Order: sequence, then C-alpha cells, then structure tokens
Amino acid sequence: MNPILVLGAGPAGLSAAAEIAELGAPTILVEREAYLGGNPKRWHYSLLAPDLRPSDEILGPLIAKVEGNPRVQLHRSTTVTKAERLPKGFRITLKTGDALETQEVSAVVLATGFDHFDSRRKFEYGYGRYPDVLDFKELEGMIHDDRVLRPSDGKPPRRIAWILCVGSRDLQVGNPWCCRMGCAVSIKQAVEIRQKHPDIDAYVYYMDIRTYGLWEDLYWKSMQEYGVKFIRGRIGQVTLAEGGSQLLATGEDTILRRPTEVPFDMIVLASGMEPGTGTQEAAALFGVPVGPEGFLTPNLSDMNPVDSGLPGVFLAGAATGPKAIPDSVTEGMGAALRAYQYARN
Amino acid sequence: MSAGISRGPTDSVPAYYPGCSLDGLGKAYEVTAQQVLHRLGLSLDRIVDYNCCGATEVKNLSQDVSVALPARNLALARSMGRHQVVAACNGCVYSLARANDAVREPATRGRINATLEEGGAPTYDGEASVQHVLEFIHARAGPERVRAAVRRPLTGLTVAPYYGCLYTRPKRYTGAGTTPGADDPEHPHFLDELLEACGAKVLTDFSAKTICCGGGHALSDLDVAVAFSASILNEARRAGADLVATICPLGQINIENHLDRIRAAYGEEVLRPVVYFTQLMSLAFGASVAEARFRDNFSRPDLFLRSRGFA
Amino acid sequence: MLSANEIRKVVQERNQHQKGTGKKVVDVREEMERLEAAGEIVIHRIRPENRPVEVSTLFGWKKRIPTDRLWHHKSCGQCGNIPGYPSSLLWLMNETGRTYLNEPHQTSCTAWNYHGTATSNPVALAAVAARNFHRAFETGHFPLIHCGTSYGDYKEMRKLLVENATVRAKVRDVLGKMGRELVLPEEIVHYSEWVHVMAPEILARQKHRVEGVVATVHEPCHYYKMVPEDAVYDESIYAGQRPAVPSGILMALGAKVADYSTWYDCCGFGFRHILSEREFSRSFANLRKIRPMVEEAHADVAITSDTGCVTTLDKSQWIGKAHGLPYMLPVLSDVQFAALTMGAHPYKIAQVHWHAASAEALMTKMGIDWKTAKAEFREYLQALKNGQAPELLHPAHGEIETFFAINKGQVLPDEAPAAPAGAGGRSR
Amino acid sequence: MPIVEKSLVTVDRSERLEIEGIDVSGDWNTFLRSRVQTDLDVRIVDWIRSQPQGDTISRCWQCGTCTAGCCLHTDYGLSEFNPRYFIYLAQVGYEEELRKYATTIWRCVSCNKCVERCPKGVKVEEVIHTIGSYLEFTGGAPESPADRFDRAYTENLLRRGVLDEASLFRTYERMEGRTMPAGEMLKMGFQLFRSGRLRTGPLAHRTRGWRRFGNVLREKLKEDERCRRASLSAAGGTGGHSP
Amino acid sequence: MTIVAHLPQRALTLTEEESAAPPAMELTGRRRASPEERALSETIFAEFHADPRYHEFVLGCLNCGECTTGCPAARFYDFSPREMLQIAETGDATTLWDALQEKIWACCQCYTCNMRCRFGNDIAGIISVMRELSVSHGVASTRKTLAPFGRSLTLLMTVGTQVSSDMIQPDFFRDWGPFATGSDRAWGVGADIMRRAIPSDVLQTTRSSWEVSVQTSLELFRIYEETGVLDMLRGLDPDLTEMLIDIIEERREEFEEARERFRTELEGMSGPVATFRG
Repeated sequence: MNPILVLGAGPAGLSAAAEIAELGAPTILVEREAYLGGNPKRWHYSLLAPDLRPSDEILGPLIAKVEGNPRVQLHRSTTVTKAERLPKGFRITLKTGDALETQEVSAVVLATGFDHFDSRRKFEYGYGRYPDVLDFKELEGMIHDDRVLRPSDGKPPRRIAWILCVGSRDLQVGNPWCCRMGCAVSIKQAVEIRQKHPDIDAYVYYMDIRTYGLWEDLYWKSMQEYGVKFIRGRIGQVTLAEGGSQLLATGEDTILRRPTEVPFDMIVLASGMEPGTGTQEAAALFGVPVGPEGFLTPNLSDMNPVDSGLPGVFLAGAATGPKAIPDSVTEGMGAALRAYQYARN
Repeated sequence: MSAGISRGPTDSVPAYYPGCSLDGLGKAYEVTAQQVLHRLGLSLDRIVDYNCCGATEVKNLSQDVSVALPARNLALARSMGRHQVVAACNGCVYSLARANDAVREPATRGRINATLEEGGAPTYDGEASVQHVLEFIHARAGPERVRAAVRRPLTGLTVAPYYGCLYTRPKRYTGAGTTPGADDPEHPHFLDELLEACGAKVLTDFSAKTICCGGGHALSDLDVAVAFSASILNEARRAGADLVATICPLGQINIENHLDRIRAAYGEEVLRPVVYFTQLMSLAFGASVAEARFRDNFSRPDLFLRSRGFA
Repeated sequence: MLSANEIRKVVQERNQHQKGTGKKVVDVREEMERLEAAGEIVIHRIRPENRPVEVSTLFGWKKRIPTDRLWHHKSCGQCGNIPGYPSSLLWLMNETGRTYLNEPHQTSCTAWNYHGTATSNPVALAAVAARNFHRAFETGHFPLIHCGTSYGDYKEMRKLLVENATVRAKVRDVLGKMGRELVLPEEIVHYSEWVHVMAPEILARQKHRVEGVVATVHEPCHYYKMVPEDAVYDESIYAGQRPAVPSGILMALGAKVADYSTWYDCCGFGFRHILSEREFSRSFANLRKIRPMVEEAHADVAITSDTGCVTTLDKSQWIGKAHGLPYMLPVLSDVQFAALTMGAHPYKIAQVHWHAASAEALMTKMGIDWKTAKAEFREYLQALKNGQAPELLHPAHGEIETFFAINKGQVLPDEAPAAPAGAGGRSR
Repeated sequence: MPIVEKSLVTVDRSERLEIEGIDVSGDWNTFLRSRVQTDLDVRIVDWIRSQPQGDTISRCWQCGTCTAGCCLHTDYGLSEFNPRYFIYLAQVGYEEELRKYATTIWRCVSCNKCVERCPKGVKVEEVIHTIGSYLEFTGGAPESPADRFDRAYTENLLRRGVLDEASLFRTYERMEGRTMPAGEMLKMGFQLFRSGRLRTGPLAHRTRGWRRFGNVLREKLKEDERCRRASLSAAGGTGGHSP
Repeated sequence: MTIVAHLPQRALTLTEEESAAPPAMELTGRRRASPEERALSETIFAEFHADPRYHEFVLGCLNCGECTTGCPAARFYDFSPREMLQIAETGDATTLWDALQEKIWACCQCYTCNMRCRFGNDIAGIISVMRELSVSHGVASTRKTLAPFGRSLTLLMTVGTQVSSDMIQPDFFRDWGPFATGSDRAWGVGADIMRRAIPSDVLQTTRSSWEVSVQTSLELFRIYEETGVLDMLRGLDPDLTEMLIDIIEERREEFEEARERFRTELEGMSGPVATFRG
C-alpha cells in the first residue's frame, strides 16, 4: 500500500497522521513551516479555551506521536507542487528548498488550516499604526511568556479592551462568517490576565457572545469570578487619546444607546479565521471545490464532513471552516479513518 | 437552584411565628387562622418571644441585622425543638426563608450566631424550614378535609384570590415550584383549591394573583401604592369578583389604607371588600360574620356579606 | 501585506460571490455601455478634446478626468455665500488655458434641499440631474461638478437611472416633454479631481512657497461616503486608505498635511441643521473638527473640497468664543488655496473676505502681500460703486444666449409672503 | 433658531451675551452638550460585589428577564425604572448616567419577581437596593422617601423587638411633613380601638429580653453602615462625598 | 400583563379608544396619539414597507453600533442610526410614528453610517424615505420642523438654487460674526456692490445664487409637477404651494409672450429653446 499524504501539520494534520500510523499504514506528513503544530505553535498560544489547559499539553503528545514514528515520513519546510491523479491515489511532487521529490500516495488528507485575519485590513482600528493595538494572537504570546506589557512604552497596562469580530461577520472586509473562537479566546485571555493581574481592568466589546455549548461556562465564570466587564456594542474606530499615550476607542454602547469614547492602555483585536495560505493551492492541486468564503467544501458537509466527494481526497480541520482544536483533532481522526479505508480497498 | 429547599423533618406541631402584623393590625387574620386550624384539627405552637423579622426594609440598611432578626426567631423555634416554622405573613415567610438562605454559608452563620449569642439569644443551626400557613393548611388538611369541615358553603360568592408577591417569591428562598408542599411560583393555586372547597366560586384565572400591591411603599410612594392597590381591585372588578381574598396581611392593610385615595382617583365602583382567606374559611366552617371579625376590615365586608344573607 | 487597493479588490471579488446580503458592487459604466447599445440612453463620452487624465478609484478601477472643454455645474451654496470658491476655479482654468462654459441654463442638483427637508424624491432628483446632464451634452462641454453633494447625488442618480428601469422610463418621459433626452456622462467628475490631475500645471505656475504651512484636510462626506467606488484613491496618498483629493494637491504644493483624530467625521453641516439648527452645526464643527485640527495638528489652515464643509467649518467658529473656543482657523477650499499659491488676487479672485475666519495670517505665512491687495480691492469697490464695469474672468454669458435667458426683475418675487421666515430666521 | 429636537438635546448657553458688539444672547450662542459616554469606573461594581446584598451583580448577562416582569416598568409604565439597565450601568461603571436615576431607583417595590425569574440567580432586588445605597453614600443625594421609611421602620422595631405600627405611621408621616386630618385619624383610631388593635405606645407589644438584643443590633447597624461607607472610601470613592 | 395600565380614569367602562390605546399612557403622562394620528401612522407604516427602497436599503442588523460611532448627530442628539435601522427593521406603526416626530430630523445625511456598516445597509437612505413620507403626509411636527425653510424652498422651486447671498442677513446669522457675509461692515459698500465685485457675471446676482434662465426654471418646475414633488410640498405647506404655482403661471405666460415676440429669431430651431450657439 502506498503511503497516505497528510497536508498540514496543525492539530488536524497531526492527529490524522498519528491515527493513520496507528492503523498501521505509512504516512507522509508535509508541512510548509519548519515546525509542527500549526497556528497554535506559531503564535505561542497560551492556555486553551475552555478548559484552560496549556496548548503544549494538547499539541505536545500529538507531535510526539508523529515525531520518531517509523511509519510517519516527516517533511518540514516542504510544499506539494504537483499532484497527478493515478488510478488510485496521486503522484505528488514535494519541494523542500530547491530539492524536488516525487512520491506515489494512495490517498490524501488536506488539513491546510486557517490564517488569522490580518487586522491591518480593518483600517479604522489602526493596527500596525498604533503599537498598543494588538492582535489577540500576539497577546497569546505575551500571556504565554507572562509579559503583558504595552509595546509602546513597556509599561503594564491598567485597562485593556477586547474588540470581538475583527475580520469576522463583516462585509466591509468580505468575511461574513463567524470565527467561532473569538469570543471564547478573548474571554479566556481576559480571565488569564485577571487571574495574574487583578489590577488590570478587562472590558470586552461584543455584539453577541458565542461561547456555544459547554463553553458558556467560561463566559459565566469570567463575569462572576474574574470580574471581566462586557460592553455591548462594537468599537468603530481607534484613535490616539489626548496626550497620545492612550488609545481612544469610539463606539456605541448599544445598551446605553449612546456613543462611547473611552481611553484604554491596550486594545486587543479578536481577529477572525480566514482560509489558510495552503488552502487555495491545495484546492487547485487536488481539484477540491472552494466555497464562497474560500474554505474547502466537503461534498456532504452535514453527513460526512471529512469527505471531499472526490476519490481519495479527504478534508480535516479549519481548512473547511473555522474550527476549535478539539474539533480539528476529531476531524483529523475521521479523515484518517476514511483515507485508510479508501487506501486499503 | 432547581434542587429545591430541603425541608428537613416535619413536626406534628410546628412552631408558629405570628409576626407583628398578626399581632397588630391583622388581628382578624390571626384569630380566624386559629379558628380554621382548630376546626381542621391542626395545631401550631406559638413562638412566644418572637421579634419582628425586619421584612424587606432592614436588609437595605444592613445584611447582618436583616439576617439576625429572623434568625433569632428561627433559633427560638429550634430551641422549642421544632424543625418547622409556619408564618402567616408573606413578608415574614420571605425574611425567614432569606435568613435560612444566608446562613447556609458557614461564614455568615458564624457571624450571625455570634450576634445572637451576644444578644442573649440561642444560636441557630440553620435547620428550621419555613412554610406559609396556606401551604401548611393545604399540605396537612388539603381541600378534601376542608370540604368535609364546611358547615355553610360560600355559595354565591365570587372570590378573587390574591396571593401577593412574597408568598412564593423568590423561589430561591421559598423553594416554590421545586420543593414538595410548596406552591407554584408563577401560578399559585392552593388558595383557589381551599376556597373552592369552601363552596365559593373562585376566579382561578384572576390575573392579579401575584402582582405587587405596592405595600413596600405603602407610605413612602403613595402614587405607586395607590395605583397598584387599585389595580388589584380593578382586576377583581373586571373579572366579576364580589370580594378579594388574600393571604398577605401587608396587601390587605395596604389596600384598605388607601381606600379613600383609590375611591378619589378611580371611583367608588372599583372598590371591593378585601378579606383574609381564613376569615372566609372560618365563615364557611360556621362562624358568624362577627366571629370571623369581618367588622375589623375597613372595606367593611361585614356589610356586604350580610347583604348576601350571611349572618 | 496587501495594498489598500488590492485588499479592496479581494473584498469586492469575494462579495460578488457572497451568499445572502453581500452587496455586489457593479461597475455602473459597464451597464451604461449595455444600455446605450440597447438604445436606452446616450453616453456623454469624454473626447480627446477634453484632454482626459487617468486616475484610479476605490477598487482600483480606472477613471478618466477630463481637463478641458468643461461645463461648470455650479454649487448653490458656493455661489450664494462663498463666491471666491467658483471664481478661483474659473481663474485657475483661465491661467492653465482651459476652455469652459459658465452659463445660466442649469439648476442646482436640489440635493441640499432633499437631504435637508426631504421635499423631493429620487425620481425628481434623477430628472433634475438628467436635465443638467443633457444641457451639458448639448453644449458639447463635459460637466464638472463643483459641489460635493451634487457630486454624490449625481453619482447616486446615475446609478439609479442605470439600475432602475422604472425610474429610467419616468425620467425619459419627463425629459421628453421638454424636448430633451436621457444622457448620462461617462464619468461624474468633481472639480477637486480636476484640481488633482492638474497638479503638475498648477505646480509649474506656483508663485508662493507653502512648505511652512500646516494644513489639515477635511474630507467631504458626500465625496466618498456616497457611491464610494467613484471616489479617487491613490496608493501614494495615505497608502490608499483615504481619498486622494483634496490632500494630493496640498502635498504636491508642498504644504505639510497634518493628520488629526477626527478626520473621518462629518463637518456638522447637516443640510437642515446649518440653516435651522445651527446649535448643532456649530457645536460639532467647533468641538469635533476645529479643536482637534488646532490642538492636535496645530494647523494654519483647514482645507476641504465642498461647499457645505467650508461654510460650516468657517462660519461656525466665531461664536466659539462664547464657549472658550477662540480658534478662528482659516478654512479654504483646495482650489482657493491653489489659486492663492499661484498668485491669484486674494480679494478679487479668491474673495477671502466672504470667509468669517480671517485668512490674513495664513497669507502672511504664504508670503502674500495681502495688505496691498486689500487696498486695491477697496479702491476697486469704490470704482464699482461709481459705475465702473466689473472685471470679468470670461466673456459675459449674454453673448452665448438668447434674450430671455435672464430676466432679473422676475426671477424671484420680491418677498415671499407665505414663507414664515427667512432661511435660518427666527421662527418664534 | 428653534431647537426642534428639544427633547433630544441638552444645552449650554448664556442668556445674556454680547461679543464684539453683537448681541448673541440665548439661542445665538447655544452649544449642545455632548452625549458621549467617556467614563468607565470599576469601583462601582467592585463595591457592590463586596456587599452581601450585591454580590450576585456580576452574574448579570443583560437578558432583560427582570425588566420584562418588573411591575414598575411594565405595569406601572415607569419606563425609566429598568433594573437590567441599572445593573448594566453599575457593572460597566457609567457613574454619571447611573446618578441620573438616583431619584428613580428607590421606587422599587421589592416584589421580587425579578429575583424569582432571573435565569442566572442575580438577586436583582437586593442588587438594586445596593446600587441605591451606593448612590446615596457617594452622591450626597437627598435621602429618598424609601430610605427614610427603611430607617424609621428599623428604628421602630429595634425599640421593642416588634413593630408599633401606629407609631411608625405617625413617625413616618411626620418625617414626610404630612399630617392625617384629625377627623380621619379619630375615625381610624376608633375602629382600631374597638377591635382591640390599637396597641401603641405603652400598650404596644414588647419582646421579652429585647433590650440586650436590640442594643447589639443597634451597634451592629451602626458598625455596618460605617463599614459600608469606609469600604467605599477605601475603594477610592468616585468623586462623591459622604453626606 | 400590564394590569396597572388597565386602570380606568374614573370611568369604569373602557371606551373603544381606551382599550385600543397603547398601554401605560395614563400613568406616565405621555401624550397619547389621537385616533387620526394613529390612522395616519398606520398608513405611513404601510407605505414605508411598500416602498421599493425598503428592501434595498434595509438588509439586517447585528446591532454592532459601528454606524453610531461616526454619527455626528448621535454625539449631541438622543439619536442613533442603529436605532433608526432597528425601527425600520423591527418597529411597528407606533415606533415609526414616534421616530418621525423628532428623530429623523436629527440625521445629518452625511452617510458615515453607510460607509461604516458591515452589513451593507443604507441607513441614511432609509431615514430619507421616512422623511419623505412625513413630508408628503404633512405630519404636523414635520411641518413645524420645516417651517423655517419657506424662503429656501421658494428659491429652490422657482430657480433651482437653495441659498442666495441676500438670505445671509447679518441679523439672521448673528452667530456667524461680523464678517461672515462678506458684507458692507468691513468694506463700506452695499451687498450689491460686493456681488458686482465677483469676477463672473453669472454670479453677480444677489437674489439667487447665480442667474438662471427663465426657460430653465420653467423646466425645473415641470419636473416638480411631473414627479410629485409639488404634491409633497402641498402636504407640507399648501399656501406656499399655491403661491409658487401663481408665480410660475405668470412666468409661463411671460415666457410664451416673449417666445411670440421673438418668433422670428427662434424660427427653424427645434428642441430646446436655449441652445448653445457658441
């Protein structure tokens, strides 16, 4: 049996590769970056919502399962440049640096993941212009390293605001979908900061809170136990406050029904999820249809979300839409199983 | 919250907490309640040296005082060896139950017991459950035994049952809806059943059953108190009631206290006699209009009842 | 990092495929071609003799700005109370050797009234626009819109006429009754776009250096917030994140264009408010615009490119003194400023005396000898009083018109008896 | 110039003003006052959370169930009485806006429907009263009739352990500067006396051994109030001052 | 259950009007709409939803409030574009009616809300639709609001401009200070001379912003007649409308007479009279 190709080594890809190996089949795991772990690794995610466990605790074992596994052929800093359909599977060309390598694979799992929305595209928030306007992925790193300080002057902030739905649910930037994670992750960050620095006031500007299912607990606790404040209404623009040392967040408090203009020391943007860099390429290489949002589309998303509908091509994780890590891991397993079944028959 | 309030063991003769109202302006309530309990073969043991429960007022000034006041009464009941305290006033039921809720927290209980000790009162172990006298009658006797005890059915009387706010509310304290023997928090019906058993026509869909009478502001916010009292009477009128039967002494007093104002603002036609439910039960059990102390009520139900042939 | 234009292109493409509420922005010019082919409309095309210059707009689309043989579509507010605004533009055209037509066969766009009192409707607005479009067409001159609101309104109306067959039919019917047909200009062109593309020629004639001048720009809302895809953007100006006009000309002239936090805000004109609710206009203009311009950006002058904005920002300042806001920051249009740098007479041409906030300090900074000019102007006024004929920038329009174009005595009734009060008059 | 939207604005103006020889009195110099909310003060909610009656405030998620059932808001039509809104203002820390309701918030009739229905276990009624206390303690706002009644009531019961209703009635009416017409008073007194209910003054009930307990509670009450106010100033107050 | 609101004021039987009235009015002292106003509000509500622009402008709302962020009116008025969109989207006849009384007039029509809206709503546009309706139905408060516009409406209807220099009288614009009108104060000559000093003859008119040919003004009036604007104006101010019709009628006659007198000159010309001949 030819090996099964897994494209992308984020939570979904890692889980798929580990599972295929577990089933006893050979796997080729291809990752564009030099490291394994995808976005969580890239941005040094701190604790993960909703259970507040360190991301390393989840990713660590997954990475360990593929690293040094004789059935998993690891290709870091590698992309797939060509895929020819065979009667069964594909002949693929791998490119590492300048080196090209051709292999035959019996099935493919596409786990190309997502990219965080580039907040510079939301001009009115001044991300990239004002150093104290952060993207929440950067704050993740700061929390991870326990150095929550204002980039502008290195001082600890007194008052932080989170703006939800940046680059999500917004036709202005062309992303009308919900990123699913923004609420939970922002609230989690606020909780982490309040835990460690109770003197920092945390405000979350929201339209709706979508801590769906059991994640609601995080939202409730953040209010009751950690005193995170929620202001309904979005910030429409961020400018420098008088004196220039603080940021002025202007918006409407839709409960107060009045415009608000409040100075903050730091503003955190909950940047949404967009189709990953590799997604378009993968779609083109393997002929998987892409939906209007730019994510890969399963054939029957409600019946079998990991089947592309094309023989031998399976999908997992945030490549098909915004997804949480546990869901991505689960989909990785599902896709692995389907790919294995296909490859074996 | 959905677990309900643990009621603990029941007493054959629970402690009875009269509260200031029943010893004061609501004397008719107390007298007729005793008559009714007696006829139904139920008895209660009065807490002799009770003190005011603090109602809804004291808590606005001090949490600890507002818990210590009812806690002293509960402690007295416990020192009488009782697990159950029955009160006839909605406000008392609320305060006592609220104290129970507060002392569930060990720190609070410690603080309250220190206060009790300092004041020379027995300490409270948090083990007394609180019940409204209506619930008590309903649970111990029930409509069947009431029906059996009726000597003179209240035939021809259309009664609007008025429960008031704090009888069931909030269920967090009273356990309404989730505790066996407690009434429904949104649609209470125990009074309906008892009065029906007495032969009266009860307006079970009376829309003002649990609305507030404004009694909390009986003196301090006359506009609200008058409007709310009037609205209860007006709803009774709209529903075709002859009189309003209540289980809440504050409600009764509040409405009656404002009769002149209600008359002036909304006209004579809105007015209806307002009686304690035990007065009606007592009447049904054979007491005379005088014995059931209908003359005590400012709204003069005695005149009305005599006009309907009740002696 | 994508450039602003690239981002907008991505968004535009994605929105075109968006399910649900995504509004697909269609290039109305393509639709116009289709309609013309179907014989429904006539396109007033920009011809070589209009000497067009190409610029790019919000989505990176190209827009051609004609620079010659233009039909001035005037602005009622400008002509009414800041006449130095159109005068400077005409002067600039004379100086740069452009031909144009400034004639009485036009109405205003009537959109000020519509946005102020709503005593109109889209069909009427479209018909008014189309009447003016046709008039320009029959003169063989390309319309150049002086006013930001007219520009916004005409963009909207052109879009409406293209997209809505019912309105189109109604308007064609109305026009037919007055012997006109439905003509839509290939581009709706704002005068500030003309100034923008004329920058090299203006620069070549610049007399006064303005390096020392700090200017703050107020971007007129109706220029870019209505039908945004028609506004001019340039990747070299604010990284393409804000409209390129009128900032571009100031940058080209060498003025320091200073940023301030409320650049995105409206001026407070409010259409209705500037006449009957000036409490609002003055509060907004002073507190949200002038104060930040002065205190954050330390501006010497506020530059804008619309009638209403000049009016509001300028005239509202004086009363600020009553509330501790004694700024009196000069407010000029881009074209007045450009004309001044080219040596236009500050009073005869730029007519700065119509402005409430004095521009004298600014002119000193620009090296303009306004004192002499002022004395000249005073003499000129006396001469006019003594019956001297006025100096005109162009031949008197009577020569191009039939006799009853003007009938001064009867244009307006002397008084309007039914009107309760004058515009902005006290009604109590 | 007319301000047509009179009900939509608040204004700053000088009734008499002349600038550079021009009379610009009244409308001519009127400026509108900004409605923009600029302050957020966590100290309000911190204090309320620290009070046993207010500790549930942070659970509120603004669903509005409380207001939907509020008899003052819904039945009485006092639309500015909005418990959900009061909680929000306190939660987020809009002190100035909250203070506008100082004269409304005490009108809560304590019917507890809000507490009954709150899906998150906020003791709304108690929280509302705590917010009221906050406003009273910090704002130097005049004591509300409800506060006066609470005090009169508590005073009254602390005297004998049980309430002397007639005396409470008299005391409170006096506090409010109201007097019952003599005729009415006599009529009522007679009816109460006849039915054996007029037990006031020396005739009133008294709880045995109350003196000691009452004194302890009195001290407790004073101590509590002192603590509440102290915790407020320890929290930095919010610019207000104790009356 | 709004029980208190059911309380009668002395009268025990509710009149038909009372029972149909929106609740809670007696106690709060808010003015209750008269039956005529209620009927009108229903008509306006129906017309509002029937307007073809309704579905084009109102798409949906996340209640994010970004529209309000940049709204100038919201800074000073108890007004927010979000609220207006909510009224448009979910309001009933009463809420729409209430909005027509004051709030629609607070809007500055600056279109900042449209530019900000992440849902693509046309909020300024839908407010215009509301305004149009209240104008054409002559809503009393609208008539009051627009009362000061008699002069500019006259100018607009007769020559198609809106503001002329003789309208900026120092006494009506005291807040603009002594030099706002470019006037005689500083220069010692009258307003007519100040206008003469403008270097374009078309602009030298004091009574209109620029000179407008008679033919053009008649064409404009024709447009108003044909497109229903005159009817709208009639709803707003019938007297003004009649006066304008008289003015225009007179002018038409003069125009026809002039056309007759200069027939020879015009002979052979087709289409519009005022043709460019340069």
